[in-house]
Amino acid sequence: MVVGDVTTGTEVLVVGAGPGGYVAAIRAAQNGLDTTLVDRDAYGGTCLNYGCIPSKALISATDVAHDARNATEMGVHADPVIHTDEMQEWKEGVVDQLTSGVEKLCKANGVNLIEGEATFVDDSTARIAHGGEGQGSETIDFEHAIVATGSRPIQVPGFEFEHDPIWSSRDALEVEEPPEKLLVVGAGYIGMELSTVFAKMGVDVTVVEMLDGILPGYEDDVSRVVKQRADDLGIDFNFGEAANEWEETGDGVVVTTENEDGEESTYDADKVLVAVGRQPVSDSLDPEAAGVEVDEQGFIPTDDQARTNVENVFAVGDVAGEPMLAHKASKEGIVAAEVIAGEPAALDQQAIPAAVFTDPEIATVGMTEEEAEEAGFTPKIGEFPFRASGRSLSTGEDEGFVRIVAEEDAGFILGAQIVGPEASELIAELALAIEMGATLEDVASTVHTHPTLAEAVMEAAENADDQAIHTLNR
Amino acid sequence: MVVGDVTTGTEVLVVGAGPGGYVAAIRAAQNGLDTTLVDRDAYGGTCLNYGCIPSKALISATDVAHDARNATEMGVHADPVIHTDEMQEWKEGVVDQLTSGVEKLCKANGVNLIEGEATFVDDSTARIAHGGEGQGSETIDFEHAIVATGSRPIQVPGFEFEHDPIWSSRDALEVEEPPEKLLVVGAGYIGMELSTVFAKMGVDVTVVEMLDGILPGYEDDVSRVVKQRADDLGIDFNFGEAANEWEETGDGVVVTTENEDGEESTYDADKVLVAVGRQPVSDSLDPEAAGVEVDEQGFIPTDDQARTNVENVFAVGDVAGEPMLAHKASKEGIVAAEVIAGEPAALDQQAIPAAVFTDPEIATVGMTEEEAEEAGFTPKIGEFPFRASGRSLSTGEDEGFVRIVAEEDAGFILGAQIVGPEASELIAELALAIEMGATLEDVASTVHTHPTLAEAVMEAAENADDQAIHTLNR
Amino acid sequence: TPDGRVFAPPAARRLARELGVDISDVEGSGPGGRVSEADVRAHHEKAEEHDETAA
Ligand SMILES: Cc1cc2nc3c(=O)[nH]c(=O)nc-3n(C[C@H](O)[C@H](O)[C@H](O)COP(=O)(O)OP(=O)(O)OC[C@H]3O[C@@H](n4cnc5c(N)ncnc54)[C@H](O)[C@@H]3O)c2cc1C
Ligand SMILES: Cc1cc2nc3c(=O)[nH]c(=O)nc-3n(C[C@H](O)[C@H](O)[C@H](O)COP(=O)(O)OP(=O)(O)OC[C@H]3O[C@@H](n4cnc5c(N)ncnc54)[C@H](O)[C@@H]3O)c2cc1C
Repeated sequence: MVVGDVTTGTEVLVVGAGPGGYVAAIRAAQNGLDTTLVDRDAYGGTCLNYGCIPSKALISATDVAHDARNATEMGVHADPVIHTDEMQEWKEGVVDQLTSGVEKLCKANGVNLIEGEATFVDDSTARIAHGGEGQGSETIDFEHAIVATGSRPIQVPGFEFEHDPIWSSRDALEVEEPPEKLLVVGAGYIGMELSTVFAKMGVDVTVVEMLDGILPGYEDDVSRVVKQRADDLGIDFNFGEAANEWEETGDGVVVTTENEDGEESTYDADKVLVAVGRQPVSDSLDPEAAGVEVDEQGFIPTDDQARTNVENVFAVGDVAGEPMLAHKASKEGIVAAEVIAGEPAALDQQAIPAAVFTDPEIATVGMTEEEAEEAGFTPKIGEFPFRASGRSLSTGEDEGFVRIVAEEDAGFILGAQIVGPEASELIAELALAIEMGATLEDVASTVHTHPTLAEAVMEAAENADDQAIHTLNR
Repeated sequence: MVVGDVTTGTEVLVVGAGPGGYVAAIRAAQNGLDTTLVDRDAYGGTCLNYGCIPSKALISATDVAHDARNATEMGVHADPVIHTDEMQEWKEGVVDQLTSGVEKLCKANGVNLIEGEATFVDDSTARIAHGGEGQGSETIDFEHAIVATGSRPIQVPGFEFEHDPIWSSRDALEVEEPPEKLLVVGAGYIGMELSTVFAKMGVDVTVVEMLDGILPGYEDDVSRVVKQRADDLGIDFNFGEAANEWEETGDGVVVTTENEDGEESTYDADKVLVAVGRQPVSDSLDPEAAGVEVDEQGFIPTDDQARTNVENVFAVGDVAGEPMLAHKASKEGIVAAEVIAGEPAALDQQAIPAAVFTDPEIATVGMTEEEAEEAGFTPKIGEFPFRASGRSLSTGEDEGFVRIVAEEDAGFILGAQIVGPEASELIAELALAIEMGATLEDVASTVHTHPTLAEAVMEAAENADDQAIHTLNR
Repeated sequence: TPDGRVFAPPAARRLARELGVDISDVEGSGPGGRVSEADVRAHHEKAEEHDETAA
């Protein structure tokens, strides 16, 4: 395909090369469709460049230092020093390896790649403006389009990211020299993950959150385990306060917050990380020009085939609504690509797992007990605490638990909540269980390797039927 | 129940309090049976006291030191020092917590506990000799017996464990001061796990193995990954050699080995760990007195209800045959207890997973490609290398792969082999997949959290159908 | 089930779409009425036979 100031054509135009878009493009090409993927910034989108991957890299690296520093009980004495510049270099290497991998995979699968910003002209044409001065633009005709333009961080009025001491998560992930004092506005998953990273780097971290606890949306006994560990790390929490304004002082800033009653508090800090959520990027593409509806929040509504109100235009990933998660984006991308290829695909998954990479991790899938009740089920609950797990104790990570929610009649598994070591990995078995329509008995009868954390999943299933071996059944 | 020099009675007598026996006893009691558990040594058996748990504790603790020592690339600089005595103390604490937990769980479930050595008198009576002088003995009548007497390490002639410099795995796990030079005889899983622990402690480790590679029974490309890492750790391997004799020198020993051609080699060492396999403990109980058959190797043959040739006598765990694994012992224990309680239980599992806790870990379940062929299937293979996983790269652990073996027609999953980070946990999803009769499509369609290692399982399933996103499909 | 949920593995759900079968009409032979691929196929065949006899 010739890229220039000419009109070209493609069967599938994918806009945005994040985990929604690049996965859609690869699968479309695998299905024999002539596919073009355009991005104005970088292969891999937010996730690989400024999100999932860099955050997890810093979490792992600071964990190595933290674990070594706290292993005297195990007989390991170390006084690790962190060189943030080297850590950044390593992280960049990881990101580069993955983003160049994405580029290679796209090419190997025959996807046409274009760098530039796409805007819809109508429902079968887009204009692509190439970055940089005098780079020109091109027009591209498409049979189908997949919008995968992602999301951006929400700004707090007065705390716009262009001011140097005010950081977005992206700025925080790129820091070469950690500040002495960091104020984090927002205790959602991004705020909590990054607070933990900086606390483990030795930064004095204070968190301000409008709501009355961390990680809204998670059950109290789940988030409590993470809050406890964060307290132990020395993170200082202030709930029920909204960031109001900030002001430069001699060598840093002072931030003023206000609570419900209008009472103000002030916090000194060197930098302020604002992590109060993300909002869809639908404006960049002018979806209306193609007749694509956008809702009040900026999301593009889609059906269970990832299709928008316009027959040949699909939307996937963060721009298509909650949950704004990379694997949800990829799943939608795959379904959109298969639907376009004429396959009987649909977003028919029973559950989308989610993980928070705090210390310890949280991972959930499907329904909570409350949600199961609301859906009309009579829930049956099984739990297993990691402190009763041989594997947990033998790794020195024994906080948290596995909870399984099932329905009473046949014991079908409806959901699970895990907080504890490797929660993000352990949830995979339960996601499969839910998709398969597995029962408590199915999970309980499956032989689980000893000693592993996964045994806790089996024991939680047994516990629901009063048959756990390593915990008392209630 | 009165314990003394009188005859008492019990519905179920369980001999041996390892993961086979104590689990059987708890489940029998949960099913309302009057149950008595007897052990001559310690609650938790080999596994909790001298096997799975202490080995995994030392692996975790030395890993923390090793990871910190090798994290300069990540920007973490540390020079950890290991205090083996403290490490032992911590490990003992973990073991104590778990073994006292087992005791409590038995009591809480109403299991009667007796310390002593049991011997069958006939098929409904056993004599229990209490340890220590003048402790006497008692006779116990049983309706059903479950033999769970476990296994012991095989001795190499001339290298009996009573000689101080000759270590069993148990001796090795209890070492307060690591030797400078350790010779390990045997490169099976116990030899390899412990060689890794000692190498990470800074010990100069040499391995001598009769066969021509490490970890017999695992496929070459699986064990190669572990061998490579072991080489990097400085472990020196010598294959095709059998340990012949040893002799004390001034400050250590010299061991002579012989190869097939009768050529001798000699090795200096401070200690010699002999880890050449384990053999069943069936002699301790005099099974013949109850009419229970024992095979030539000392195993007690059982049927799919864990029943021996004698109607009311069951055998579970290592004494009942391969695979000699804790979770296989527990599964058999549960089935025996349920069968005695009149439940329709059976050892009907499709597959028993197994893990080796080397660096990196290996975990397998079900059939290899070769085994699938031998069983008459046309196998379909899917693979995913960890170096293409975002989670692997972002933790700095990117060696190894996931392989899934399925049958061609419907894509039913038959087996899986994983070598790499957290392999022991990742195998759980595949064990459930096999038990559920899941297909490649079922695993591939299940949404897997990003970024996790478990995504590699999904991608391996996709790869088998030429649909992987993050690796080239063959 | 209360929320109209059908318990069936992904492969069975996909097969139902492929054959144009509404999976909530299928009687499941698995535990608790879990629907398998074979159940979907059987339902489809029965429906086709029925269509043929009707026609
Ligand atoms: C700090 C942080 C940590 C996170 N951690 C996780 C995690 O651990 N797990 C997880 O699941 N999710 C995580 N997320 C969320 C995850 O990054 C997003 O859900 C995911 O990136 C969404 O993918 P997407 O393809 O929809 O959009 P994006 O990844 O945002 O990609 C959109 C792409 O579209 C391009 N684009 C936009 N408009 C145009 C246009 N008009 N023309 C051309 N190109 C355009 C952009 O340049 C961008 O590359 C994290 C996010 C952040 C910020
Ligand atoms: C170093 C090492 C590491 C290991 N790591 C793992 C691992 O990671 N994962 C895994 O699955 N397996 C592992 N194993 C194997 C595991 O320990 C065994 O498979 C497991 O312990 C078998 O359980 P069991 O109940 O059959 O027997 P055991 O655990 O051996 O228990 C048998 C018990 O019976 C008692 N007994 C014997 N005879 C009598 C008698 N006549 N009267 C009264 N009591 C008696 C003994 O005192 C003992 O307590 C490891 C083994 C070793 C040595």
